[in-house]
Amino acid sequence: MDSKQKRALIARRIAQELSDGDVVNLGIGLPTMVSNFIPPGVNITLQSENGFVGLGPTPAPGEEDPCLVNAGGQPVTILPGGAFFDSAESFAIIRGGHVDVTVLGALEVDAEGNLANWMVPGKMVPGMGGAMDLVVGAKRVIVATLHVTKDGEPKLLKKCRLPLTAAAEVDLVVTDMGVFEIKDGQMIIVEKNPEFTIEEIQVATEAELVVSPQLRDMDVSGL
Amino acid sequence: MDSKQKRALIARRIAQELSDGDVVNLGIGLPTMVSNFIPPGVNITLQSENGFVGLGPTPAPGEEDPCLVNAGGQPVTILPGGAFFDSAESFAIIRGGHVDVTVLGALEVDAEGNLANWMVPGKMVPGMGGAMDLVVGAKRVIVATLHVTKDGEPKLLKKCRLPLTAAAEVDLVVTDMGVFEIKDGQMIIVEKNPEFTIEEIQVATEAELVVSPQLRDMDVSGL
Amino acid sequence: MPKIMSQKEVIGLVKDGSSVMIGGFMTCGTPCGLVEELAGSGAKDLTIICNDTGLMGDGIGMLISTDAVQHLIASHIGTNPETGQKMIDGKIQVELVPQGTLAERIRCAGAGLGGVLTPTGVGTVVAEGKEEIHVDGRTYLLEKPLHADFALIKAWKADRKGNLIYRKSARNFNPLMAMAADCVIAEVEEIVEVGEIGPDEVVTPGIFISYLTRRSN
Amino acid sequence: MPKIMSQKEVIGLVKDGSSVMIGGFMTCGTPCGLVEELAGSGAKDLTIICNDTGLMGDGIGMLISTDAVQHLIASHIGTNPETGQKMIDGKIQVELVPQGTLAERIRCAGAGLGGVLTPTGVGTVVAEGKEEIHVDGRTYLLEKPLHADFALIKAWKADRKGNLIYRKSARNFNPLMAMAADCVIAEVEEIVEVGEIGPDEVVTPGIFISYLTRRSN
Repeated sequence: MDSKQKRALIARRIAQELSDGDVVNLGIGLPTMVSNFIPPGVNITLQSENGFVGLGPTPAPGEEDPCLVNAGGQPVTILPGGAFFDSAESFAIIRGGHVDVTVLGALEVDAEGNLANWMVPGKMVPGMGGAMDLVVGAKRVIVATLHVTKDGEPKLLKKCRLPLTAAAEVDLVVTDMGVFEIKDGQMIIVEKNPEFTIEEIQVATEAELVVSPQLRDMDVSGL
Repeated sequence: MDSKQKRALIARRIAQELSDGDVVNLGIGLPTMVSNFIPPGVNITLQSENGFVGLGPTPAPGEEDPCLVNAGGQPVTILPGGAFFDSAESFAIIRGGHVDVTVLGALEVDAEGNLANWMVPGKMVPGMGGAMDLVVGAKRVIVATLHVTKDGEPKLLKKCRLPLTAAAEVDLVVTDMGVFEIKDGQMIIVEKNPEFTIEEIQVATEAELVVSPQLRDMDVSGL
Repeated sequence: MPKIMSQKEVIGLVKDGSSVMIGGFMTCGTPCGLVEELAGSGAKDLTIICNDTGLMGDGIGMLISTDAVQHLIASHIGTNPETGQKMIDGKIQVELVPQGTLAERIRCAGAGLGGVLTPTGVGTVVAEGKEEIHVDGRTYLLEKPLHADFALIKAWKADRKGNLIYRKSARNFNPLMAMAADCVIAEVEEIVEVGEIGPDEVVTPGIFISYLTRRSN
Repeated sequence: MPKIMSQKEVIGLVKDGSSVMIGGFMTCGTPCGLVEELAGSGAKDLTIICNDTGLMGDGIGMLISTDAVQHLIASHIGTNPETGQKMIDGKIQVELVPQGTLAERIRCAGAGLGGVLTPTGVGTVVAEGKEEIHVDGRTYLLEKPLHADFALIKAWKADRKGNLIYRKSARNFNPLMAMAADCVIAEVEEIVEVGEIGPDEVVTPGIFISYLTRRSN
């Protein structure tokens, strides 16, 4: 699988986690791709933390409105039935549990559900933006990440080493190697990419994996 | 002076305290009468704690709108340039110091600036409504009250005996006998009704009055 | 998308002993159809969170008259002598809350905050039993969130996604309560198609609304 | 009534060392005319409170480029590498605040609250040096108000009383900052007569606004 296929696999699998009527916040990058794979018959509402619900697709060239951007500052559209609000209300929605699912990337995630995705000391300190509120506030937190770093190092750890975004909030991790539930301090593999054995996945994972009795293969067709 | 004249005297005198541009909240009853005496050239904005600024006069009969009432539930109007908001924003305005002056009635007020105007234990417990927030939040708190109770008992006390609305927040008390500044635990009479001597006013007042060196007569003409 | 239901049907969801927020100030902005239906349903042992109990037998006063209320959290009960009487008689347990504090406590629940520090009530009976916290030399009371099982709110118009706009001073507590309950039922005068309320006009986004209902005639 | 002033004149009020809130998210909803004027004025030692520092040399980035900022309170600086570099070089002291916490802290100042309890940041570096308060078994951080000498905000339209409406996602922090500063300067695209913005449409009431200004051409 090339990088593009891996990312599509992750985004498509996460889209299966969404239910009709869900309010969903998708982080920048890979998480945003989830919206391309929403199953037919599932209507979700996308929340954009800079101040609206009803986030729509990228506008056609020339149709951009500088007053309508997503949380990455990129031009977007709003769907009929959407609504604008200020930043306090936007984060009241997020912190108050009115977002059903948030999907975010990770630098590191661990078996306790800790997530680190906002800074690397001495290197990159972009700031947490809305990530800390999203991870604490959303009803369900799904991490979308490639299984290992560019250097081949595990990202699914026993214990995060980087400064945390939030402690013990992650519910599910989806990578190109599998789907991992975080429960009671355990990282449980519930689906695996059929291209790999459990042993191969464990080698690429620092956290000790628990294999679900219901372990299934991920659908990797047609990527 | 009859009761009507006394009330007009108090309301008219308080109106002199208002400056052009002030945002003002007037309590139910006597405080509401202040708006009848605003000096020419002074434009104030009235705030209604149930959710708007730009409170206007009572509508003509037949013009009442059940969706437009004041904090007493009575039909009112809104002036051009007014704005509606929810209760959290209304009290953000009040608590946040965006109301320049609030005028309220009193059961008791004392030399420390304590005010009691919301309940009489074992008797009347209507609730504090917005009064506690108004007294704490407004930049300037003016009490409008007849000098004595129906039974002739003083209302300007050494120390309030009834449950307080707020502690040490009152700036000025205007009664039918005089105008009293509250400062550093003292009740300073700065104007007096010329119909009374200082001695007569002191007899009707439990708090010990300090007479201002700039003591003047209240204007009692044309009531 | 909220379900559109009759008032009778939707009030059937409210079980005895539930906590119920009800919007409005006096009767302005009170969902009087829902309140009437709730009073008529014979509901009992409710915890009601509202600004005031309206007038005797009118607005939220209907629920006082039918003895539906066990516990009342409000800022003002003076306009309904029946509430005061039932409080004195020990039939209703009343917690009086300053109006601005009531608004913030409801907002806290909706916004996922654990509480706010307010200067309101310091040095008064409102402070009794509450934690005092000092910030930069000033004393505040720690006021905790108020959440409910149900919120009954009133709006002017809704679109089919539940986006709401309000009329004039009938807005008051309604937008706050729309965020602070598990099940939010909005009584509206009109239900319009999606797109008829512009996204800049919406006051309460539809994501908060569970049910839409119009007053039965 | 707010005074209507030129951008140059109104920025003249901002003295070196002032604290200044600036609305916007990236450059969307940022009062770029006022920011450009402030950067061009040679202002120094400012404390800037904002969501982010825009792009290099664009939006609030202009103030970073001119070394106007001594202290920065923001949620995100990653889109402007110059901010990160000046932070590493010790030229700017940066306090990073979660975006929702930033919004609430500004709101607290505007609403006269002494702080809020938020679950955001518990167990992270954001919790360092902050009081932890437990409410009903959950841990919260006490986050304190953020007030400023000035707020520079951007709206779409104002009427002559200063009532404001915003366009789309350009609303963001602007209505919050309008309540949290001693002097509030609103850059607007259009100033209309009183009555042209209906009282139900107003997002920010004019009572908060000190000055109205349009972007100089």
